[in-house]
Amino acid sequence: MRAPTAAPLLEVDNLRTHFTTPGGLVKSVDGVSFTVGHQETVCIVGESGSGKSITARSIMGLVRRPGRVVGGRMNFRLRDGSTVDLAAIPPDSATYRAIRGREIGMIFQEPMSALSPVHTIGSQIEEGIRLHLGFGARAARERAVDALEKVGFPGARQRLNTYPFQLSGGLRQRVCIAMALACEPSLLIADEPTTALDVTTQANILELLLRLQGELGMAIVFITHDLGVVAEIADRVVVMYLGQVMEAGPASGILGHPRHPYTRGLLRCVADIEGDGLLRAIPGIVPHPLARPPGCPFSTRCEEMMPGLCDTTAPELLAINGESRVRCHLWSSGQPHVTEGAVHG
Amino acid sequence: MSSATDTTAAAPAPAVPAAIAAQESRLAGASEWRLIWWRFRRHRLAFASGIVVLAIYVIALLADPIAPASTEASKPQYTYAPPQMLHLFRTTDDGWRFEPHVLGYRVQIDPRAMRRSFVTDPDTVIPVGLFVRGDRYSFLGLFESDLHLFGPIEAGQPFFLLGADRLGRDVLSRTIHGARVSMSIGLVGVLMSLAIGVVLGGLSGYLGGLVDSAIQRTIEIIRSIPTIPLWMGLAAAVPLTWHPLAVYFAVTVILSLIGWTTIARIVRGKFLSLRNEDFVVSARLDGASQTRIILVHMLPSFYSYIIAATTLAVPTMILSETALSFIGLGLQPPMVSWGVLLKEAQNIRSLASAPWLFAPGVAVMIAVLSLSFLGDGLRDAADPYQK
Amino acid sequence: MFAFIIRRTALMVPTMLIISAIVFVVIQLPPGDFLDTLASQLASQGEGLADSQIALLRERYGLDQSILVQYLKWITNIVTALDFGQSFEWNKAVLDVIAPRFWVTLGIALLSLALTAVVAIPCGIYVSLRQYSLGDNLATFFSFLGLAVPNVLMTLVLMYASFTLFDSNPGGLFSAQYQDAPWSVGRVLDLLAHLWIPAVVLATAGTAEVVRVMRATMLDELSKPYVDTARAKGLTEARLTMKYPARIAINPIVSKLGWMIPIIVSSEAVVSIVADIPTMGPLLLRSLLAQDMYLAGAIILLLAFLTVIGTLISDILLALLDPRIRHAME
Amino acid sequence: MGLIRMTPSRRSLLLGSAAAIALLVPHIAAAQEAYKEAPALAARVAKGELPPVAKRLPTNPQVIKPNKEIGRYGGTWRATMLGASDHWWLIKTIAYDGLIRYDLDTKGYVGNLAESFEASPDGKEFTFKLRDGLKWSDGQPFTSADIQFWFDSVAKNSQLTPSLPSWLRTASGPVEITSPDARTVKFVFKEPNGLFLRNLASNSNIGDNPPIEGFPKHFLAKLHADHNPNADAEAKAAGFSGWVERFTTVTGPLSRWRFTGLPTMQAWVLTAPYDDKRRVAAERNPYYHKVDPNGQQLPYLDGYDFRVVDDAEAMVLRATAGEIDLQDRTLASLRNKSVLFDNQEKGKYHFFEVPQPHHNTMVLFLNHNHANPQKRALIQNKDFRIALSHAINRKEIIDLVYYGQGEPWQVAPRKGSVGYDEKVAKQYTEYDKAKANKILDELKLDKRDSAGFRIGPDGSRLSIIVEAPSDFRPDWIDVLETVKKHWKEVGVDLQIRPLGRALIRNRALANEHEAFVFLGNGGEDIDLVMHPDNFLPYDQTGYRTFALLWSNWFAGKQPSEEPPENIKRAFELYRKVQSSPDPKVQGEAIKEIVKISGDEFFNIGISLAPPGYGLIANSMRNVPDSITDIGTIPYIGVVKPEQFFKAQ
Repeated sequence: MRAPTAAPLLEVDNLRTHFTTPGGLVKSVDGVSFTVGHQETVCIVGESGSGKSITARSIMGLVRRPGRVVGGRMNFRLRDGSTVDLAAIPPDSATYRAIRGREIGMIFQEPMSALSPVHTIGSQIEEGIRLHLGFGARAARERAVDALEKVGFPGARQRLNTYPFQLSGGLRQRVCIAMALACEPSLLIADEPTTALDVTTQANILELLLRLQGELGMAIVFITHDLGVVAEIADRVVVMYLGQVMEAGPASGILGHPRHPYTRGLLRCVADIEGDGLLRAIPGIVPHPLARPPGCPFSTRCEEMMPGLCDTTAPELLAINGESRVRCHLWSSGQPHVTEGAVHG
Repeated sequence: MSSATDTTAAAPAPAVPAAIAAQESRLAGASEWRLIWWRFRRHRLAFASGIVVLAIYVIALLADPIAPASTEASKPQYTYAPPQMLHLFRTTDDGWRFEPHVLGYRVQIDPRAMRRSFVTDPDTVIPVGLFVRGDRYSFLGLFESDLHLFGPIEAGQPFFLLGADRLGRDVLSRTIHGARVSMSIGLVGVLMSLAIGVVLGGLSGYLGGLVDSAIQRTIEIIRSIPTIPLWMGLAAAVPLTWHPLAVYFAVTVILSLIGWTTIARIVRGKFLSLRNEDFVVSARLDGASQTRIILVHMLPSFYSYIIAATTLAVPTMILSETALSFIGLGLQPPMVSWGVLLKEAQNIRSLASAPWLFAPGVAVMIAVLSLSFLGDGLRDAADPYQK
Repeated sequence: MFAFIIRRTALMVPTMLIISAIVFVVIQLPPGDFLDTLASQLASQGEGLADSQIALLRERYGLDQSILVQYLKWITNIVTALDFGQSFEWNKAVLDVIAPRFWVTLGIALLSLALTAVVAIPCGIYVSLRQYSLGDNLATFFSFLGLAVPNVLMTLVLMYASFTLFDSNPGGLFSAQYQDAPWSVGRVLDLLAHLWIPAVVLATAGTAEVVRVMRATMLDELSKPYVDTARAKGLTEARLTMKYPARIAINPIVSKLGWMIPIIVSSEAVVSIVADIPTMGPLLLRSLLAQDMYLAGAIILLLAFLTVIGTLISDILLALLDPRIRHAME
Repeated sequence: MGLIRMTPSRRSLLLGSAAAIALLVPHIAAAQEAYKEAPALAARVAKGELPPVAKRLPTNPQVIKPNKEIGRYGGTWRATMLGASDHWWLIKTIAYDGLIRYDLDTKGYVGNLAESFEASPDGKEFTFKLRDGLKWSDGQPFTSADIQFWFDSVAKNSQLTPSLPSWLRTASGPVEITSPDARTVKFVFKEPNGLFLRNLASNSNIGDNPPIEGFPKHFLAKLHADHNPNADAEAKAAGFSGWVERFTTVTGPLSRWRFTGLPTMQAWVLTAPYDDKRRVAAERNPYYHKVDPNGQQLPYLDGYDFRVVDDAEAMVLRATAGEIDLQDRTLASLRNKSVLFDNQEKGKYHFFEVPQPHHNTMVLFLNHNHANPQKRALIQNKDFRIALSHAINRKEIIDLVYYGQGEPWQVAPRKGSVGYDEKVAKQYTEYDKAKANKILDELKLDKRDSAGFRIGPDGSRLSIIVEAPSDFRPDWIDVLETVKKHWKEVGVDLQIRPLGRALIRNRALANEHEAFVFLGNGGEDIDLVMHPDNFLPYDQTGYRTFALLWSNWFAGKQPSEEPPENIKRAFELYRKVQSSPDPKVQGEAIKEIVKISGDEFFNIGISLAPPGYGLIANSMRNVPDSITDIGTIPYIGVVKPEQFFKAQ
């Protein structure tokens, strides 16, 4: 995990992506900010419905109707050094399409159906290459073989003409990765790529991603709900809940001594080999998006909820000792707020 | 390892808006049919079509009282009479008042052109009302009556909202009576075809292998059997004393024995794709018998196809009735059905000077359209995979 | 794949034989035979056909033998000498009667298939992209309208309209001056001017089905993740829709393609009668009503052959289009 | 028959000029060089393809007096035909030239291919003198050998003709035909044959009236085994099963229209045959033997072009588009009259009248030999039939279905026919419900069931099942529906069964029928003599068989039953009509048959058949305003289509 270089590759500032549904306006992403440095791995973690996938899709401009990016800025530094605000460009415009696949690659959760069942894996990989790099058929084919070998796909040249349904989940995910990285983008967005895989394949894929990050010098935005994965690969972590960032900061800080009660709750859910083996879940369920609790969104499930404060006024996201930020009244003055009980370190 | 499980000590969930909570709890408890009904209701177009279909069947059932005149009531002086406008208000010297009426005709016979020409006669006013006395009929064989929903207050007056045909019979009444035959005569045949189709299609799709190829080849053989000679042969084999309607009914039932091929092929295709779905494999692993798997596990997952196929088989039944009448098989005059009425209207003479004779054609269109939309809506509503 | 084709073609022979036997018996089902129809037709024109005359003709046409003998003679002639027998009505070899009409029928069938494809497939795709929009409802309405209007009625109305509005008489295949003219651009245009009505009428019936199937499969496919993968590659919306979901949604349409030709041929009879086009439909209908046995039998055998071939072609097309099925076949 | 029948034009010419033979000679001589021919033929003569017109015409060509004016050459006769077997139209319009022809003006027979003919006083011998120099359409001479070839090799050959047509036979044996010389043909019968000339002038599209002048020996001999030993082998090589099949296909009454190339004596030679190319066309016959008074070789029209359609509606479209020159068949229906009437200007046509020979719009035949004895007794009861007749309101039917045209009429010949009898025509046509009810009550049919219908002799509802053709004369179903309403008011339940014609015929010939409807044949003399089957129970066609067992008794077939005396008397009279050559004797016999039929009141008639109509283009000339549809005679052929012509 390297220190971030000077200017960040991607700077997301107060991103808002809302969905107009028959039941009312759903604010899936409600003012999310974070930065991604060059060759840095940022993990966005949270329960389902926290808006982490929508955030990833918003960056890639893949938000489906009736969702739309309604506010905020997403400054992204292109290869040629210039910076562009992704939030300002219409998703279906030519400029955005030139970025997708060329500057930013993306892989998805279900390898089972992430590839077209009726096209060969070769043709699906070559498509991006020919589109962005203007290669001829032969050159694109070579580039595809090269990409597959880079992702450790056995016997790449011979199996270019095989179909996805002939491959295992892990191999299909490797094809997806090869496809996303074929044009050597500077940022890879991975939306829970390993959730559907068994543990050993998951480990191989994570190890592969780190290796590729090193070789290609690319940044990774890794969406997951699995803190174990975060621990393994994350340089920095962003914890989201109900469309907002609860806590963000370097992985070591967040995992070592989580400040926000929600982060602490999540960490308690991870089975600790040495621990007493008793898993303790966070009580209650994630509120319905149309029924956001007043004040702090987590107030309804927070064991340290301070009545009168947490359930009335929403805490601000405040910076703490430089790199970390937390959104909790416990830390509202920037210092650990001592409660009657123990300091939650 | 998401933490969606409840625990006892949880603080009370906030007051989620009543409507949503209520809906979610009801959804959880509702049976599949109720689910289908709710989703169907949301499909506005299909719901409206459902109402239209229901209305057609009610009219067909109560044809006698609803139709202003009986099918045989022919009035020589009104052959090919054009439709009369229904006026709701009458302007008399003391202002206008609500009095629904139609205007009478002035008739001249032109023997050289073999027709009667009609001019609306503004001074003969024929008052019209609801629940009037008219031609006698036996209501579903239960009792005799001459009460009609609407019609001329003074019985016997010319009342042709949709004009008259070549024997001076009211086209509206005959179209209404035609509905009774066209919408029902083929139903048993259609249902039988469906039953056979689902069973054979299911077996063919589920068992595969030899059974599948045998059934597919049988389908190919059956599909190439010409129905026309069957019609001619069966219609001639039936004894003369049978009423023509009974003959038509019997033949449609017999023909349903070869009418199941289309639905069988659809069901087979669906079964093939469902066969190796996880829930089927697991049901097999649980030791469920094959018939139980087919009926309990697989069938519910495509009620939508069966429902849609049923509702879409009815329009095909109606349309084939009209085609059969056109080539001179099936129902013939003096029977009254949409097919027969259309056969009599489908000529240049009617198109040129009596276009109102095509009212049954419009009725066929409305029936087929609403049934198609209903079928489509039901398919979407009953499809568990539909979002 | 090749083995599959061989097996299916081999299987075709018994199927065709069984079909020919059943069809031969079914055609004879109605009471009496061709000579009775001829006699009754003449009798209603005030002509009596002497019994001796009927007996002679019956013996010459072989109608006096048992059905089995007739069938065996008929089948052996077909198998050995490709001789489908004589048409009683036309006094000509059956093949000579069918041949010219077959090409016109094929022409109309392909024309209406093309019309259906050109109209229904894009409409099906559009409708799935704009679900529940005005466009969706309108397109579905018009495609169902095509299904809802009885073919005979629509043909008649179109014929009459083109007669009163454009003053062109659309009946028949060619207008008078092109009747025997050599093939030229003018003649082709004239042919199309006469064929557009049956083609449109037949196409409307097919459109409703295709639009509905396309819409349903497209809706399923559009929600699949591989569509997002394609978007993530930077493809334009139009390009990715056509290349991926539409490609898969085409499969059920193509699989039904094989069956379309026999369906169109049997449903175009009434349309061609009204539009007065010399296709196989009216010929089949006429020969069945008049029990011109060998002619009817030959046409139905041809249709059966088209159905069997059609099923095979659609299965092959499906395998070509969908690797999963092709894979399952090995 | 007596003396040689003179063509009217020649007699008036002779009487008019009152000159001696001398004057006659230059006429013939002058006419010879002065013959003119159609421009198309003149061109072919110039190219040497054809001999000059004088050589093509017989020495004494038949001079045809045009109906109105001398015509000009050019133009084709356009019309439409329906479906695959509409030969009736061809045979009645363009295949009418036989040895003799029926002449409308004199209502008698005149020589045609025969220059003259003579019948012996006893009606057994008929001698015909062919025109000298007659030629087939391919230029070969037409002589008595061609007639003899037909008789010896075709008529008498049991393989080709299983049994000689009925009109060439008498009770005691078939006709003998001899050709004393190239231009003379003698027909000798063992008994007088009263209907011979009438049949000779008739034609039909089936074996009964073969076109005996349509068998060119020079063309057909090589197809015939008697004349060409390897005819059989050649036939098989050409794909036929044998020479018999090939010969009958080429010369068959229907199948001869399926091919071109057979030489003919008609005005036009087939160029596009009646196969499924949907067009029957012909060009003028260069050797046609007729000229107009100015010496112009006929026909005026270049040819005909009949398009074959599959649906009658296509005919209406073509008519209104002005593509029809002269046609009545199928197109001129009751239903189409108003749309055709409205489009007269657009189609540039007008109408001509086609008086029907039928005496009735519809006749209700009841089965007097009904299989069920109780029903048979009831039907055979004359009062029952009288009651049914009185119950029908014929005035309403005439107004409703036939637009007020016609008058109530029973099964009886028309006015002007020899058999006309006012009483028989009008008996029991008064609409009198009370009388009908009274009669039915007296017949002990007074008990009624819940729906108001009378109870029949077998205890069930008194119903009559009437079979009506579903594919012929749609107006009959309308008439039956109205009669059903009328009979319901007197408690009789009429059940209508619409069936295909073939099925009705099969049931009738198996005596499974109860009642059916059909045309009222035999309204005019010409038709009455040939079709007296409305007036006596003899009918083998299956279409007017209202007493099969009696009919079989007369025809000597089984199953049969001896008819009552009155009917036997009628059968005797019918045999007399068939045999006696003397029209007066025939007339008396017909009168008595009609009287018996009136007394018996076998069947119930509805109304006098109103005249039909036909369509004729404004440019067609020399076509009479009324063409009577006379049954077996080529009714359009007899108005001499060869002198039709098209104005500019």
